[in-house]
Formats: sequence, C-alpha cells, structure tokens
Amino acid sequence: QVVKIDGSSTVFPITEGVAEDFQKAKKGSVKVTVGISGTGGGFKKFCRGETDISNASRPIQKKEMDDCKAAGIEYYELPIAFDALTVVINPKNSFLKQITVAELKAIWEPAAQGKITRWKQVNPAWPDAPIKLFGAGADSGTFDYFTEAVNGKAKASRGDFTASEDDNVLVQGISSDVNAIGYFGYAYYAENQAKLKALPIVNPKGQAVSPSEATVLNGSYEPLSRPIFIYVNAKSIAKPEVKEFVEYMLKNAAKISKEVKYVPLPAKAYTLGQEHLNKGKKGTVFGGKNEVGITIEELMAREASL
Amino acid sequence: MPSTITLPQNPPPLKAEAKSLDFYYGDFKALKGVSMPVYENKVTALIGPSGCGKSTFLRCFNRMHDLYPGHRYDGKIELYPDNVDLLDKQVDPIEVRMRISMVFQKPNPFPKSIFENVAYGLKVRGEKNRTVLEDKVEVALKGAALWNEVKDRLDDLAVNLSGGQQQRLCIARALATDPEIILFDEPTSALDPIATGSIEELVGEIKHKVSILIVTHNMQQAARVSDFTAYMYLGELMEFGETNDIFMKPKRKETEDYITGRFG
Amino acid sequence: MPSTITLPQNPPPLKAEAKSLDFYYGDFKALKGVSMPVYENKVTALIGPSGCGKSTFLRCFNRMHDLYPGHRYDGKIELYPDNVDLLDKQVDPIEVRMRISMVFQKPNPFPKSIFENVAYGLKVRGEKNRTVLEDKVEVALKGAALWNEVKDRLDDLAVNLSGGQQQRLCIARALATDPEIILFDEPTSALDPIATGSIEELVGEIKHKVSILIVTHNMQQAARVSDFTAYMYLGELMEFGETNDIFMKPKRKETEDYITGRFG
Amino acid sequence: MNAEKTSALRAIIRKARRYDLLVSALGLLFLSIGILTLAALFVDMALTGIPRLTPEFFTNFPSRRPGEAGILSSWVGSLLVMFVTACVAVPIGIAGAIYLEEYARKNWFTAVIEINITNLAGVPSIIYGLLALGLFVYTFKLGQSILTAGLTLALLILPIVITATREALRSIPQHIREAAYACGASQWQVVNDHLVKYSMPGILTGVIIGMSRAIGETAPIITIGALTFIAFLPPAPGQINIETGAAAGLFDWLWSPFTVMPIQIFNWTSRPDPRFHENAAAASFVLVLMTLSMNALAIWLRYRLRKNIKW
Amino acid sequence: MAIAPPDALPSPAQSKLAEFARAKAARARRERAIEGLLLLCASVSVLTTLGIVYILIRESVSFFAQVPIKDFLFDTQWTPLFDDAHFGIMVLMSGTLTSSFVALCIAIPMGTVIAIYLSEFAGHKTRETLKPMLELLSGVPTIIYGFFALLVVTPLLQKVFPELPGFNVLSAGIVMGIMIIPYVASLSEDAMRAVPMALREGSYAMGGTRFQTAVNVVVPAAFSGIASAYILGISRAVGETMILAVAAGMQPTLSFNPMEPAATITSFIVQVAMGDLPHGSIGYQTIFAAGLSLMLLTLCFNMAGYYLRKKYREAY
Ligand SMILES: Nc1ncnc2c1ncn2[C@@H]1O[C@H](COP(=O)(O)OP(=O)(O)OP(=O)(O)O)[C@@H](O)[C@H]1O
Ligand SMILES: Nc1ncnc2c1ncn2[C@@H]1O[C@H](COP(=O)(O)OP(=O)(O)OP(=O)(O)O)[C@@H](O)[C@H]1O
Ligand SMILES: [Mg+2]
Ligand SMILES: [Mg+2]
Ligand SMILES: O=P([O-])([O-])[O-]
Repeated sequence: QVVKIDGSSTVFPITEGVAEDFQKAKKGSVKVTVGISGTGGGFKKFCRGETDISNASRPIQKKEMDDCKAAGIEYYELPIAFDALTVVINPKNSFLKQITVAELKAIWEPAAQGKITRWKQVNPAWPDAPIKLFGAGADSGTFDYFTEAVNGKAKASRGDFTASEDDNVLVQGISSDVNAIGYFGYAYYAENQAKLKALPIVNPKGQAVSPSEATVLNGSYEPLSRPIFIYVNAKSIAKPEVKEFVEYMLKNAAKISKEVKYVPLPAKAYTLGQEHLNKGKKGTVFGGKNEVGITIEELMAREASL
Repeated sequence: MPSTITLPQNPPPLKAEAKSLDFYYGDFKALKGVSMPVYENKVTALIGPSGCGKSTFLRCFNRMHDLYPGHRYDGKIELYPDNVDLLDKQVDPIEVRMRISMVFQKPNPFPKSIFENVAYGLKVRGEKNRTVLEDKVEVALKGAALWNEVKDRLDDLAVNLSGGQQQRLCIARALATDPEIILFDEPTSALDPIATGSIEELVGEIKHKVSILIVTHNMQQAARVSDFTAYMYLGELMEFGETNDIFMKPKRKETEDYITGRFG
Repeated sequence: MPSTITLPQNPPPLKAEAKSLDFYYGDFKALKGVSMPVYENKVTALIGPSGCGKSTFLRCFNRMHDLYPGHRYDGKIELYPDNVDLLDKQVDPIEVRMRISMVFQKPNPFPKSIFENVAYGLKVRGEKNRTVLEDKVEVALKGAALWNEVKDRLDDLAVNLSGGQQQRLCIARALATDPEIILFDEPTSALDPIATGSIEELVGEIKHKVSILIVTHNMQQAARVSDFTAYMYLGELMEFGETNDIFMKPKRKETEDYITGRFG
Repeated sequence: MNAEKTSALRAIIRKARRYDLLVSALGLLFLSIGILTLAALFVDMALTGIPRLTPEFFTNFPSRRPGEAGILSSWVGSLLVMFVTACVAVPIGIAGAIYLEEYARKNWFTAVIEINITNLAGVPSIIYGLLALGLFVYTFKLGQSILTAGLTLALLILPIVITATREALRSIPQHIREAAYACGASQWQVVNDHLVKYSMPGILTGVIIGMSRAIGETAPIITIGALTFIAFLPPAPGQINIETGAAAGLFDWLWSPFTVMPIQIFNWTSRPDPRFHENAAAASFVLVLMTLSMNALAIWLRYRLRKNIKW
Repeated sequence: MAIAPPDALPSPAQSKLAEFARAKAARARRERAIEGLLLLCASVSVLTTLGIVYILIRESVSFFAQVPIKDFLFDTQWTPLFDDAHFGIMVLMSGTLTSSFVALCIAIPMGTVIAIYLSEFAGHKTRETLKPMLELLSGVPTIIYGFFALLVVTPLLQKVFPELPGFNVLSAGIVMGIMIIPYVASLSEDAMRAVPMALREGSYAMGGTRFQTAVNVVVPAAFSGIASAYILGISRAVGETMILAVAAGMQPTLSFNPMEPAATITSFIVQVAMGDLPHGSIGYQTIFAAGLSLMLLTLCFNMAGYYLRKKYREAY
C-alpha cells in the first residue's frame, strides 16, 4: 500500500503537497513516499521499476527511454506545471541589470573553467570583481535544462562552482556574496525575494524579461521557462492506490502549484492528462530530446497530438 | 641446597604433598624444587622474606596460576586420599578449586549482598534450593563467627562491612562449600589487631574440619596459629618442621636469622 | 605520650627543627605533635612500623603535601640559620623545594635524557648557560658515583638505566642544585643489595655537604648510615637519639621491641 | 641562605609562575570558548524554535504548510532505528569486548581484532554509509529501510560500545576475578555472575554515548538514501490496514521506509520558506536536547553509578 | 624425604570425584560454545572492515577500469558527473586537507591547553564539572554544527573579513575544530592523568612550577596517549561530513585557501548521495573511489598513530 515517488527537487514541493493532502483524505490507509534524487536519479530508479512515479523537471531523455524499454517499463507522461528557471544575483549587486544567454554561456561553458573568474572578462563594462558561481547539482533536471539552454549541451558545464541539489544552499550562498550569480527553480526565488534579485534574461526577441507567472504564461520569459512533469509507471497505474493518487494529483495540481509558487497549467492540460490515462496513451511527446524554450501553447499542442 | 625437613614422630595423616615443585612466571623460576607435606586438619604456616615465593607456592594448590598465560608448573602436588595430582593437565582446575578454597590477603567480597557472597560457591556448584542455601549460609557464617553480626542484614551489600568482617565473610564464603583444604594468603595483613585476633581464633577453630595452609609475614602469628611451619627463601623451602621446633630450635642458621629478625 | 628525646652532649649546629608538628590527611591525623631536631651535615634516620607516618613526616619538609587538596599542617618546621618556618603559608613551597631536595622510594627519572634529568633542577632555577649546566651535571653525576657509567651516553633516555642507576641519577638530580637538606624516602627498598650498598656509601659521602633525613624500614641500614635515629609509632615520635644509643640501649620498651624484631 | 640569593631565587620563581598563570588563564579561556559555543548554539536554536514546540509539533506529520508540520514520523523513525541499533550493537559489542578482554589469548588474530577496532573508531561515518549502500542496500537487498539504517548505525557505534565495555571490564580489580575462580566458578560463570554485572555502569555509559552519536548521524543515512517525504508511521505489529483489512506482521516495520530527525531537519532547512527554518530550529532543539540529555545521563551514570560498586 | 604413604581407604571424596567428572564434560562443552559465540561477536568488527574494504575496492575496480589512475591522481579538475568528466581527486583532497588543517589549528592547541589545565591546574571540583560540560560539545549532531557555522559563524567572520564568501572553509573548519576539541582534550587529559604522581612529585621536589612540571614531565610521559588523541582528532576532521557539506560550499576547485569555498571528499560523497545514486553508473562508482581515498588517508594517520604509540609507549 505504498506509492513510491522519487526524482526532481523542483517538482518535489508539488508532489509533496499532493501526497500530504492525499494521505489525509485517505485517512492513512495509503502511504506515499516522496524522495528527492534529482530528475536523473529519479529516472534511473524509475526505469529499474523501483518507483511508481518519477518527478521530472525536464522530459525523459533518450538514454532513459532506452533503459525503461530494456526493463519493459512503459509510462505516462503528465505535465504538472510550468517553472521559470531563475538566474539570481545578490541584491547588493549594482552593475547587473540584465544578462544575455551569450553572456551566461561565457560564464558557464566548460571552457570557462579556471579562466573566466572575473566579471570584467565577460563584459568589459562590468567591474573587475571575482565571479562566484552557484548552480544545481549534476543529477538534477535543472542542471540539464540550464546547460542545454545556455551551453547548448546537457551536462556541459564548468565544474568549479558550488553545486548543490539543495536549492536553499544556493539561496544562502548567493544572498551572502555580492559577486555571486546562480540559478534554480522559480519557487526558491519567490520565497526568498528579500535576499535575492532575479536577473532579467534577454530573450531571443531581444527583450529583457524578469521571471514571473505572467511572463511564463505569455511565453516571453525565454529560454528558461520549462514544463515540469510526473512520469507514471504503466504497470503501477493498475494498482488502485496509484491510480487514485494520480487522479487526485491531476485534480489538485493547479491549486497546489500555485500554493508552492509554480505556474499552473490551463485546466485543459490536466483533463488531457486524465484522458491519456483513460485511453492508455503511453510514451513521451518529446522523443527523448531536451527542448528548450517551449511555451505553454506548444506544450498543449503536443500533448493533444499524442 | 636441599630442604631441611623434620617430620613429626607420629605424623598425622597426609592431606596433600608437594613433590619437587618448580614454578615459572614466564622465564622467571619462582619456586625451585619444593617438596613439602600438608597434614590433615593441621595448620601449616609458610613464612619467609618478601618475594620468597610463599604466595606463589600457595596459589599452586588451587591452580590459581592457570588464569595467567605463561605461568607454568613442573612437579606434582598429590592430594590424598584419592592420590590425584592437582597439577596434572588432565585435572580440571575448576574441580581443584571446588575442593580447595582460598582466602586472600585483601578481603575481596563480591559487590553483592552478604547472602549472595556466602552462597556463591554453592550456586556455582548448582545448588538452587533456597532453603538449602539459607541453611548452609547460616552454618558457614556461624563457622566464621560472623552470624550474630550480620544475621539481620543478610541482604546488605558486603562491601559495607568493616575490613575484619569482610575478611570473615570471605572465610565464610570459603567454608560454605566444605572444602578439603583452605589456603590463606596473609589473611590479616590488611586488618587491625582486634580483627586479626578474631581471624586467628577462627583458624584455630576451623582446623578441626579442614586442613589449612597459611602464609604470614608475622612470626608471632605463625607461632600462635600453626602446627607446622615452613620457612622459604628465594623460591626454595629451607626448613619444614613442627612450629615449636622451628621457632625454638631451628636446624638451620638462615631460619634462625630470619626468625630472630636479624634479617629480612 | 611525650617523646623521649635524648640530645647529644655536644650537639652539632641545628639545620632544622620540627616543632609540635601535626599533620592531617583530611580528617585523619597522621602526625601527632612531632618535635625533632635535624642537625647540620648529619644523617638522621626515621624508623618505625609501616604506616607510622615516616613518609608523611619527611614530606612535610619540602611541602610535598601541598600538592594534594585536604592535606593540612599544624605546627612548625624551622629552618636554620635563617629561621624561616617552612610550613608558613607565606613561604612559597617552590622556594622550600628549591632549598630541600628529595629522593623517592621508587626511582622516578623524568622521561628525558640523563643529562636533562640532572640539569632539570638547574634549568628550573633559570640556568641557561650550557657550559655551566654541563659542569654542574658532571659534578652532580660524579657526586652520585654515576659519572663513569653514563658519561658516554648522557643523551640516552634515563628510563633505560637499571634501577640502581636510576636511583643514583635521582640522587644526582637532587645534588645538582646544592640543596641544604636532602630527604630520602626508603631510597633502596626497590633495589638489589649491590645497588643498595652503593647508595648507602653515597649517603655517607654526601653528608659532608648536606644534612640528610632518611626513612628506612631496614634497621641495619639505619644503623649503618645514620648519626641520629628517630623511632616513630602511630604518628608519634617515640624516641630520638644518637643512632648508637637507640640501637644499643634504647630508653623505651617499644623502641627495643621494634628494633629486636619482636614487633612490627 | 643569604638574603641576596633568596631574592634572586624569588625573582626566578615569580617569573616561572607567570606561565602558570598564563596556562590557567588560557585553559579557562579555551574551555569557556567551547562551552560558550555550545551555549550560543543552544540559545540560538531555543530562541527560534521554542515557539514551535507545541504538542502538535510532536504529533503531526511533516507538511508543506510550515505551521502544521510536525516531527511525528521522524521521531518515531529515529526511535525505531535506535532500537534496531541497540538490539544489534549492544549484545554484539558487549560479547565482543568480553571475548577480547577475558578470553582472547595473545595471538595474531586477536592482535588483528585489536588494531582493527582502533582503526574502525577512526573510520569516517560516511564510509559506513558507503558500506551500507553497497552491502545492505544493493547486495543484501534490504532496501532503504529501518533495518538497513539500524544495522549501519550499529556497526558505526560498535567500536564505541566495545571500547567502553573493555574499559569497564578492565577496571574490575583482578582480585574479584580471583575470588570468583577460587570459589570454583567456570570462566563463563565468572563473566556472567560478576564481570558483566559490575561493569554495567561503564557499559551503559558507552552504550548511551554511542546511541547519542548514532541518533545525530546524518551522513550515513543520507548515503543509504533516506532523504524522503514520509507522512506515515511504520506498521505496528498487528496493525490492521483499513482498506485491505490485512494485519501487519511482527517485523514488517523493519522493512518500512522511514525518516529520522536529522534528515527532517536537513529537509526543512533546505526549504525556501523561512518559517520552515523555525521548524528546523525547533526540531534541532529537540534533537540536541535528546543527545545532550543522553550524554548528561551517561556522565551522571559515570560519576554516580560507579560509586555504588566498591571493591 | 620420607613421608608416610597415605592410607588407601576409599573416602567420600571419591564419589565426589565421579560427580565432578560428569559435570566437567557438560561444563567444558558449554564453555567452548560460549567462547565460540563470543569470538564470533568479536569478529564482527573484522567483518565490518572486510566489508568496507570489499565494497570500496569492488566499486573502485570498476571505476578505475574506466578512469585511468593517472587521471585520478593528477588531474586538476573534479567534474565527474558532467558531460566533460574530470576525475582529479587532488581537488577534493585539497578541500579535505585545508578544512582539516583549519580545524586542527583550533582543536589541537586549544585541546592540549585545556587538557593541561584540567589535569594539572584545575582543582578536583572544577575538573569534574568542566570536563563533562566540554564533552557535551562532542554530543551535538554535526548537522546542527553545520547550520551553526553557516548561519552564525560565517556572518560573524564576515564582519572581520568582508571579502569572505558565504560558503567558506574557514568557518566550517573553525566550527569543526571546536567540535573536535573535546576529543583531543578529553583523551589527552586521560593520558596525562594516567602519568603516575611519583613522576610529578619528582619535578615538584626539584622546585618545578606546575607549568614546568606539565611541560617537562607530564606531557612527554603521556606523549603516546596525547598522540592517540591527536590522531583521533585528525580522523574526525578528515572524516567530518555534514559541517562541510552544509557550510563549506561544495565547490571543487584545487585550492588551499581557507577563505574560499571548497568541496571535500566527504561532502562530495553526501552531495552525490543526496541526489539518489544510480547504482552501477560511473557516478555511483566515483563516490566509492573517493571513499577509498578517504579510507586510505585515515589509514595513513592511524598507522602513524599506531607507530607513535608503539614508539613512545611506557615512557614511565
Ligand atoms: N605475576 C608475576 N610475574 C612475574 N613474577 C612474579 C609474579 N608474581 C610474583 N612474581 C615474582 O615471584 C617471586 C615470588 O613472589 P611471591 O608473590 O610468591 O612472594 P611472597 O613470598 O608471597 O612475597 P610477599 O610476602 O611480598 O607477598 C617474587 O620475586 C616476585 O617478584
Ligand atoms: N594520601 C593519604 N590519604 C589518607 N591517609 C594517608 C595518605 N597517605 C598516608 N596515609 C595514612 O597516613 C598514615 C601514615 O602514612 P605514611 O605513608 O606516612 O606511613 P609510613 O610510615 O611511611 O609507612 P611505610 O613504611 O609503609 O611507607 C598511614 O596510616 C596511612 O594510611
Ligand atoms: Mg605474597
Ligand atoms: Mg612510607
Ligand atoms: O531536482 P531537479 O528538478 O533540478 O531535477
């Protein structure tokens, strides 16, 4: 009677909220465990059949699809919410008003390791002060997404930064260092607005856009807004408690996403998900590629096409 | 140098006999060819300067040395009447200790109740019947002249007794199991004169039931309590004989020197 | 009971004098009104049965008891010629110890080299000059009849010396600082007869420069090395007098009993 | 001795004494730095955490709403893990110590065990985590369960229990053993009737110290992978599941997922909402109170209980 | 020597003997069984070590099948989970050594002085109250020390060094040092107090002050015990995990500057372990390779300690 969930730390707050309410509603007859292993770590367990549901802050990748296939595991892909991957700096930082993806790349690409250590090297207009870097841990979807979006290749990053799966570590680090820059899910920024400043990102259209619910919804916060998912093992869904949990989740995800500071999807998205479940529409709509800068409409369109 | 052994004219029955007993602490030879009789229901005192091997000899009788690695016997101690060699490897030391009790220099009661202390030897022998235990404990405590002092507080901790009482308790513990021999290693050296007196008296009383070997560094005590005396020196038995003879007309110069205090 | 004190006809100059000295280990009174002279450049032996307070008395002279809480003096020990009361609270015990050295029962060299051991007292006194140190160490080692044995290995660890050598080293250590009195607490009881002989000889030699108090449980030793003897019993000074007198014609029955070995 | 020499001597003594003063002062200073750190830590936690210490805090499961979140699953988890740890480490530790102290003859094998225990005491706890991950989780397939955690921590504190027991055994005077042997006792009787009983205070002290170490251990538990949201209790033996009607077995709880106090604290401190940090402080306060009172109990035992056994 | 031969009459003792013989066999069996059981328990510690060695080596072997040992030892980057993976253990070593060094700079002098104070200067009462209080310091869970370092000590240090980053080795090291003080102090003090009073009396009798006695006599005599205390302190520092994971920043750069964030072997292991471990992947094996390095490091210190103890044992 245990529903086992593991995976992304980004998705964790939503799943945890659902799990909490669900267990209360079921008066403790169903147990739900939610682990935080990062998206990658979660998929590895998921594809070994150790978990029923995997949280993911990026779509499943080719390698993971193959692993699942090899183990005979089929899955439903259910988008749950949208997140704005937020680039943050210390509020006392006065010279950074906005940043371009190219500048981010200059800072974060593997070649920068040990070489790009001062702001001036990135942009001559910036002062000759050290850069202090904070980022997500290597097992996380956030890391995969950010490296893909910025450096053009997942998991391609310099190594000499403070990496943590624990986003609060990053909050702490950035808030105590004037020269810091880092990235993590929007929720963690939203809760710590007093200690941090979100850096507007120059989107492909050339506008500098700050992350917020509105900019995510209208698709202008690019390329760092991303959908987040749960993946449900098709065998597990046969178990009544898992089915019940997933249905409960689809009903409540919007409310809880909002509560924990994510951008909920349109109501249609959740009913679509439920439909996929009912009709047994398994698999992913992303084909194992990590796509960057997908908007809510695009996502909806794809989901509908499954 | 051979020991000077003077046997009494009408020797009492033998209880035990050491036969050319050597003893080694590792490489150190602490006893050198000691041969000596122990007579039944008699008190034999072992005297000699510090370090001469009195305790070592005594502790051979209950195989106490077996507890330590590297301690080694050579020779025999025959126990009569059944003619077992106590030191034989085949003989279980536990069995030896069940037949031969020991009272130590420093009173060493267990940190348990008075009752438990005295009953311990019986319990080890498998006695579980409470009434039997109570009876035997009472007899033993009476035998050790302690009954009157402790009969109302048998459940008190033994360590709360005075030194002299503790030592009598240890004697009661040794008596409780009806041993054939009791070994005393300087049983009064940690006690005051009054306690010493009562222990000496006790030894005089219990010797009617049991053979006694007693180590003492106090000449007067040896003279007072023992029937036979053995004088040891540097691991050898120098002289053995009836106590009166040893103290009045020792055969050897060394014994005389020691007894008159000219040496030691 | 008052002490029986027999002063010599032509008393040598006084070096120190205990005046109705009481001493307490917590509640236990270990010395009871001891009054006794210590003569300059003489050897005074303290004898008495175990536990009578010899060591306790000796250790009053260098305020060794100050190291332990609850130990308390009452009375005086005057040091001459400057008439200070060693036990005075105002007097710094370290100063006392710098003037009065001590040699212990068990040799207790420091875990350092032979040289460092002997030089320790000098270093403590602020001596830093290497040549001075070397000279004084040599003199002290010669004085302790150890120089020839160790002169080639002054940097060896002292603990590697034999027991007798260690004890002579401790004497050298005590001598090195030119003390006014040296206290010996059974300095030979842990040693073999040969080492004992050499230490006794040493005491005979150094007494020309320094006053000596020596505790011993060996009557012969007291007779051999001392000029004066004090017999203590149960914390009291029973008898004090010239050694010859004490051993030949003790004034008190108790002293005689002890010396002839009838007791103790 | 003349006055001039005396005063020179006094000057030297005065100088030497200065170092006495210095060391005393430094010693006290350093001691107070240590103790003040402890106090600061404690007060800091208390100030932040105490307002959260309501009864519900102990009876609520963790929640995404900081005000409703409690430590029920984590304190129950800690307790159960400790129970497993104690059940494994205490008998094995005591028995091992008895063997080494009373039975072992000097040979290469006992020498190996000796050196080994000294070494184990210095092995970082995270290494035990790796052992547990490789061995218990993946090789023995015990999963990330209470059993795995309990076994891991048991191995971790085994050297502590063994060392404490050996010390306690060593402090029993030889004459007590001799007295027992002289009564005709066999070796096991000596051990069982006397040595174990008399060394109990020492053993208990070691066990408590070990347990207080185990209860605060975080790294090995993280390593075996217990960083999880758990809002239920392991099944009590015989507990009926209201949906299925099945009763839980006697040892089902051993295989249950779990969380423990340090993990809960870690989890809360990594939440963005600062109100969770108050929960973390409150839970830390409880945890520290637990470990400190265990330590204090051990110290009390060491100084009091030992006095009851005199030789 | 002529002693009358004993009379060969049967006696009650003989029947006693038969009874003993029966009891003996049963007892011997039981005793042997118990001894075997106890030995088994004693061997658990050896099994633990074997288990640790086996697990570490098993996974490390697969690790080194993929990563040349040369890279492991000499690469100056540590990015094992990245696309462009580097496996330079030196990077983590530098963090471990730097943080341990900072901690030991605090713990060893302070611990030693405290030990000397408690053993040679403090009165009985003072010692009996202060020492247990100090020992409580080692009872605080390290994760709590971690947050203390991060949230209290670092901000304090930043008042002194405004340049200090929010995660740094210095603050973690200091707190670690304070945590280690009781290990050093308590064990050293035990060793010092075990020095026989006779040795001290020797020094005092020469006119030594407490300080002189402590430094010249007690400390040298207790050296082997003090060395063990230091070694334990070092093992603790090298193996400490949570304080560093929380407060030192987990930034793998090859640097010995305590004013910077750093990753240590231990903090790397928990960091990876926190993102649950994909069994069998290179990432999973990395932590075992790192663990093996850590184990070897502590083993070195333990060996040094063993050697020191052996060499200086029985100084008195
Ligand atoms: N455990 C031991 N290991 C090595 N040598 C020992 C041991 N016990 C005693 N000895 C040595 O054996 C010799 C005899 O010792 P024993 O204790 O028998 O003397 P003793 O006559 O009883 O002396 P005392 O009157 O002092 O008790 C002594 O030289 C002693 O140093
Ligand atoms: N530290 C102490 N605390 C309490 N009582 C003590 C202490 N040291 C000695 N005593 C007691 O003080 C009395 C005198 O002891 P002291 O050591 O001076 O005797 P002693 O004559 O030197 O004996 P020995 O010849 O055995 O050395 C003894 O009764 C002893 O038990
Ligand atoms: Mg003896
Ligand atoms: Mg004495
Ligand atoms: O924990 P992640 O959402 O970054 O995978």
